[in-house]
Amino acid sequence: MAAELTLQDVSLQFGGIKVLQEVSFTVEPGQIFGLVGPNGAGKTSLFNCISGHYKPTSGVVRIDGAEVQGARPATLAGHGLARTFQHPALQLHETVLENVLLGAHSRLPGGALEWAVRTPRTRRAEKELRAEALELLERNDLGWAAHLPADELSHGLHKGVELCRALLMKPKLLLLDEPAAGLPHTEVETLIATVRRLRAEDDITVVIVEHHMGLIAALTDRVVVLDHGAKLMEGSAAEAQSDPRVIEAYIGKDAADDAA
Amino acid sequence: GREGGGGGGGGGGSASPGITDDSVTLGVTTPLSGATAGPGTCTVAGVKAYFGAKNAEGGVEFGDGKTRTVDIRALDDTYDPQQAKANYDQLKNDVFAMTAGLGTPTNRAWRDAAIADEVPQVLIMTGDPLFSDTEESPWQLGFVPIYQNEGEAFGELLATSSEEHKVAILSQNDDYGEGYVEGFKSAIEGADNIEIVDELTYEATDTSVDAQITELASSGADIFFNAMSVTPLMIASLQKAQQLNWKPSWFLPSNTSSPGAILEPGGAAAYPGIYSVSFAKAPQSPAFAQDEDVVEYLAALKEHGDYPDPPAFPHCQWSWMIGATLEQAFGEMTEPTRENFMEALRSIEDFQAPLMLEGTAVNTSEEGQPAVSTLNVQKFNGKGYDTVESFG
Amino acid sequence: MASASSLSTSSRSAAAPAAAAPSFRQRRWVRMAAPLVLALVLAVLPLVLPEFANETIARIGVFAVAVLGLNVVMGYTGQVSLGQIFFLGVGAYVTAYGVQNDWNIVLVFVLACLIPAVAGLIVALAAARLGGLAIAMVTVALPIVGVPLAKRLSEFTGGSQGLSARFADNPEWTGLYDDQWQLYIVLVIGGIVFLLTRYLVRGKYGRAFAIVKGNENVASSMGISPYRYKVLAFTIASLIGGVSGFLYMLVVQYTSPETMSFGHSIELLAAMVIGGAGSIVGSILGGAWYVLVPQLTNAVDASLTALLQGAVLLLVLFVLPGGLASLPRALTRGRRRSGADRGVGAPPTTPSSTAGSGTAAEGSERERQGPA
Amino acid sequence: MTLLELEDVTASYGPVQVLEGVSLSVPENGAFGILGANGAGKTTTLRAISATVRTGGRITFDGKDIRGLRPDQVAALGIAHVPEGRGTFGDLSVRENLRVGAYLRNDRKGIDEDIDYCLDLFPNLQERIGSNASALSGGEQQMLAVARAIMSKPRLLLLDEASLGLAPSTAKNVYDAIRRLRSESGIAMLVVEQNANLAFTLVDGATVLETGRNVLTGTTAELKGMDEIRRAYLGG
Amino acid sequence: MGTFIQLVIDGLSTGSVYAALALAIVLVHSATGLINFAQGGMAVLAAYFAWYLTNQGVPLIVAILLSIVFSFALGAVVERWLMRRFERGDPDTAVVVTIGLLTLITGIAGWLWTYNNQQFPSLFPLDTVSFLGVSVSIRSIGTTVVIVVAMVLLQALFVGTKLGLALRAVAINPQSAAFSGLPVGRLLMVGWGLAAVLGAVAGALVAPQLTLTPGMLDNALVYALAAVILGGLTSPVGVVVAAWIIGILENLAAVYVPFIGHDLKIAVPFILLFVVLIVRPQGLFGRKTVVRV
Ligand SMILES: Nc1ncnc2c1ncn2[C@@H]1O[C@H](COP(=O)(O)OP(=O)(O)OP(=O)(O)O)[C@@H](O)[C@H]1O
Ligand SMILES: Nc1ncnc2c1ncn2[C@@H]1O[C@H](COP(=O)(O)OP(=O)(O)OP(=O)(O)O)[C@@H](O)[C@H]1O
Ligand SMILES: [Mg+2]
Ligand SMILES: [Mg+2]
Repeated sequence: MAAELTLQDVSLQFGGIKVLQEVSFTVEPGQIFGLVGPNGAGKTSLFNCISGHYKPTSGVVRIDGAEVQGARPATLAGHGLARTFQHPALQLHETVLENVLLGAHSRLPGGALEWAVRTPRTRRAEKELRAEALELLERNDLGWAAHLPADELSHGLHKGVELCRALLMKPKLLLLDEPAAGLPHTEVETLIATVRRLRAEDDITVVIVEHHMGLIAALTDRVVVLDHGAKLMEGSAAEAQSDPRVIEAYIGKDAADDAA
Repeated sequence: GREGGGGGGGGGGSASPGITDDSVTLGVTTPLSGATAGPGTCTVAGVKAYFGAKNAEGGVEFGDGKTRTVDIRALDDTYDPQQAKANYDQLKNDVFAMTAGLGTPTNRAWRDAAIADEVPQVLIMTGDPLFSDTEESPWQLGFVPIYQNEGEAFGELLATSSEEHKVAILSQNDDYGEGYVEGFKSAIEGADNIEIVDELTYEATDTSVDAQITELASSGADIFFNAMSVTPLMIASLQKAQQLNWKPSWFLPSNTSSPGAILEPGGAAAYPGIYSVSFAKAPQSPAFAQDEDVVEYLAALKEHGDYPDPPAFPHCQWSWMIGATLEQAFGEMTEPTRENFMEALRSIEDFQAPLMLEGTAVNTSEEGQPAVSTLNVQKFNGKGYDTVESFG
Repeated sequence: MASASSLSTSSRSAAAPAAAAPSFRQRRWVRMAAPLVLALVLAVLPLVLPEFANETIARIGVFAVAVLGLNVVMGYTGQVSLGQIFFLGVGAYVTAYGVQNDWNIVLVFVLACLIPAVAGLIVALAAARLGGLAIAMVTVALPIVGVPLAKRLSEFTGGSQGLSARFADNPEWTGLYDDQWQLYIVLVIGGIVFLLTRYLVRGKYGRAFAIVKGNENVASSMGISPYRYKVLAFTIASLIGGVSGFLYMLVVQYTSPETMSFGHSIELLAAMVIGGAGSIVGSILGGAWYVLVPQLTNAVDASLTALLQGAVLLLVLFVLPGGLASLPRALTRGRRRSGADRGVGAPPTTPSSTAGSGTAAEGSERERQGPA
Repeated sequence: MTLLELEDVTASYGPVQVLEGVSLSVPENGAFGILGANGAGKTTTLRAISATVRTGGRITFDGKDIRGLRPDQVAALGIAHVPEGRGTFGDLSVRENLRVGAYLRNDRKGIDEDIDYCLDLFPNLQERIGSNASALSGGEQQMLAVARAIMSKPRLLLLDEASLGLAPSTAKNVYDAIRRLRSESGIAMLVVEQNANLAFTLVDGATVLETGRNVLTGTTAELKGMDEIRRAYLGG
Repeated sequence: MGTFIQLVIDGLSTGSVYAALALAIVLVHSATGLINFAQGGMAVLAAYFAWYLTNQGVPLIVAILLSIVFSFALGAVVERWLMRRFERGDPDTAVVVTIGLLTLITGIAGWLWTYNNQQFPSLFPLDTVSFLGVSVSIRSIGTTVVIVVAMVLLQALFVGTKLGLALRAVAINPQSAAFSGLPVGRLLMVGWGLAAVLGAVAGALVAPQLTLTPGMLDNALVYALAAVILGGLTSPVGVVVAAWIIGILENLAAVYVPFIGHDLKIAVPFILLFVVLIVRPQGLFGRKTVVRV
């Protein structure tokens, strides 16, 4: 079941810096939701508040109606939240497959003792998820790299590995932080197709932070624009792109012309 | 051991391991690196020097009429019991006997094994009484007086004093310190002129005992019984008490009372009396500068012991005496077996080993006592030590 | 010039490795047979080796288990623990106490595992909040405080004189010598511990430990609570430390406060790194290092052991920064990689381990690079 | 005059060779681009120049062969590299980061002026001047990396996806500023950029890499005119 | 009361010994990101060097100055020919290398100069001054003053100078540092050299008190490390204050808390450390490092 995400007056402060100021919005189940805004607007921080890596100074975060602000990331992950990071964080010396398998953690049954004695249950589960991970990599054009150490992959490909890792968690709510950064044009199109397919097949809610306006326009049902930690506007991607405030604060006059 | 106790037991004179017609090998496990390497190195140097000199003369004469050279195989155990046991395992089938090693836990670690294997573990440098209990330790014999004896000797001296005394005690937090204190207390029991006013401990690994000295100084004691085995801490104590203007009479253990290495840098001359116990001549002491024993010993130490400097630790002297005691036992051996050796070793009486002070002697047949159990109480005279009979 | 149609994504497929089928089959065959051969060798070895060799191998087993425990908490999970020797010490004391009081030996073994594990759990519940050097300093307190504590609790520990306990005299029916019997026990218990640990650090838990070491934020977003897994790893390490303490008593038959002196903890750490951090084989090599190097330096010159040990350690790490376990990898790496992909024009194989010698400046400057 | 010239350059990570022969040249005060798919070898080409991978072939800067120099020696020649990913000093403040960038300079006043210039260029950094770099947002760190390179007053700027993670308007500002630097101070630049639209506003010519080789080189106008380039890189 | 003050003063002077070593550890850490277990060993070697020179008739102060020069070279050589191979690898390996170095240095010192305790002449007279019923040796005062001066210099180096900034930058990100033209290798050598100099000063200060042996600073090392973590790895002032706190608290706890006593007093700094770290993971004076996701 795709999850519903609601933020209500979420604020976050570090020392004197107001990173988020009373941000509220709702992401409907099954939506692909965009989060855009200038650098330092607080997009990643907002993700961190949702995923539990930051605790909002005030405000409420609800996933499927349950208040989760302040819950630990691991707990939230266990309840169907997955995310990628703006700066890919892989285990560089492990193979790509091992990296992706990490996403299967919560889906693998059994405690430490069971794994130490290798009960048939754990062996079967490991085998199944390994196959699933390989298939996932294959579907994302990374099958060839499955057995290479992650540090032998170029930077741009790390994003894809991270995405696979998050997908193997089978999330209800997926947060993607700049998934298209560093991808060439053709890959962005593949990414768009992938996310669309995800929603269609897996019944999942997706929130995307991205500076690639083409991707935002093509993919999202709705966007929120942040500026200096506050919500500037909410609406469709097209509305956002033509909103003068957004153009002023974010897209830039010329760029808006270019895109037009 | 695979011999299943055959080591020394083989009846009728078949030779034990480690001994041939012209040589005998002795094993040592002792700390040669780490915190106790200073005295540890000495334990090897003295015995090596002794037998080095003998070998240069052709060897040692055994009771069976053969002359054998004596080889020493020394291994470093860094004061780690496990390593000591490993060293023992390595040596046990190649050496005739184990000797001279320093340390209580390191010797205890393989005591049981030595008994089971019937390997002599003799003339070792620990004041732990267990090793001199013939019942419990049939294949063992300590060399230096048990710690209790040293403490007792001083306590007895103090009990003869005609004055009232307040005693402050500082002791190392292990069997060494405990033994000293126990002996001292047992000797002053019933002496109503003596009162123990404060009693503290320290760890051998401490970098400073300033706090203890400060606390003890405030007790106003006029006698300071300091059962301390760590050289720098002993020097620091002597300095610190002066700094606090606390000037008691001191008692120092035999292994931390070296005039050159401790008393002089510690400024001991400032105190009314520094007492220690000893059974060995201190080579640094001017009184023995021309002593024949001392001259011979120092020369051999340099030449055969690989020990260039004058030793700062008495262990060098002790292990020299161990050499002489062993030679004594060898001279009584009629069969080249470990059993026969133990018999010979246990029957030495009143042997005045070289470097021994007048009034002390090696006596191995005394029940429950190590090879040396007689001690002289000495008083520091500014340069060396004089033997004293009474306090004051 | 290449045709333009290949411009987009072709560079990735070009790198696909070409797995060679026969070598794989061969490897599988080896994989099946190797454990059997190994087991057989280990079963026969104690019978044919001389006494001292058996004793030495048994000692290696003891410390290999201790290093294995350290590897679980540090090599795999990244918590610098300077307290491992403490758990060995506790295990040894529990064993000695139990044996002296004539408890059933199985019960003694269970307690020698459980008591250190519980102690480790309690320590970890508090210490696992800390990271990096902080946890190192907190764990170093264990042996440092443990030594005087053992002296103070002399009722149970025998104080500074320690405890002796012999409990592994061979039963009559075996017809074995003591050293053989002891070695068999060490091999069986140690073997089981190694096997279980090996499985544990392969699958779900191994990956979790690794990501906790690598990046706690990522770990937590995968549903892996760094705190819980650190506590788990620490507890397992303590338990394994307890097992090694039991084996220590079996082999050394004596324990005293010196057993757990802080210096040994440092030596265990060194043994782990030299064997190979985060490696099962490395743990065995680390145990071997711990036991054999003092033996070796003693044989060369007993009065220069410190100097020699320091020199050997530096030499080995200089040549093999990844530890002894990385030796085969260092030797074969070049061939495997250059053969697997982008075979064309591969440069002559240069094991990275030799990069630092000779033109050290250049070599190590390079080592430092790679994606930041 | 050619400032930087790569002739048949190869490069490898350990035993893995990833550049199979790359040639390109950047004229004095010129701007040249490198395009290519992920893993094509763009970053590696820049690393080859700044001596952080093992290389073969010829790399000349200002007529001198610079192969075999150390990275800092390359930098001292006036080549500033803005690396891929986070190239900042996390535990130093923003101001300290900028000062480190000016390490090779000794003109106190000039440095202070340039710091002000950079802060002007990136108002975000101005706001966070005292914070540790590690606290900055992804885009802010990218700005800082670019600013640090500018602080060293280089003769050649190596930009590895400098617009990565920057908001569209900020990316544009950065490119505007770089263009200004080029015309005002005569800096030359070698630019790796996935956002080819943006890159083409700056560079005079570019090369396309594929599995470590040049497959296509041309002027901006030529490349823009090619269908396959438009399809693969410009989304047209 | 007199005893109390005396114990505090004693604690300060013991703490200064730890502080001396701790400062050197902080310097290497700031400049290379490593904890150098061999720091004490290198200091001991420097002290032996000075001691050897004084035995050859060189005046003490000259001998110490020469040993400082020697130490700088030693530190630089160790970095260049040994540590460089490990600096960007697994930090655990580098730490173990420093442990190996400590063992080697101790072995060399024992081999060259035996394990006997050697008397190291004191820079300061052994006299004491008394006030308020408390006596302090000139030596303690001198040691403390030198430590404070070293601390101030170190703090100034880090916050106020280009060299200090460059040293820190190299430790944090050597690659970016090289891209900015910082001679990474040379700076690392300078960092190690300077730390060794600090160590040499520490060695000369404490050798008269501890008497010179190869393992002279082994026991102090643990305390110094505790002070480093307690004070905060990045702060020279912090570690000196922490070292003093440790010295004083240990004494007071031993005397006034009977349950702890002198045998368990070593637990005190670690309990303190633990409590502080739970509240302030960066230590008393340390800068908090932000780890962003
Ligand atoms: N440290 C490394 N070890 C081994 N191979 C590497 C390493 N770094 C990169 N590679 C390989 O070198 C090739 C070129 O990588 P490079 O980083 O130069 O690509 P790129 O063109 O910059 O790609 P991207 O657009 O993703 O940044 C890739 O195939 C990559 O897998
Ligand atoms: N842990 C932290 N400590 C201090 N400041 C922080 C912290 N986390 C975020 N900030 C500040 O909050 C602001 C918002 O950061 P955030 O990473 O959320 O921005 P962003 O919208 O994701 O920007 P970008 O598009 O550049 O990634 C930044 O100015 C950043 O410096
Ligand atoms: Mg962000
Ligand atoms: Mg790249």
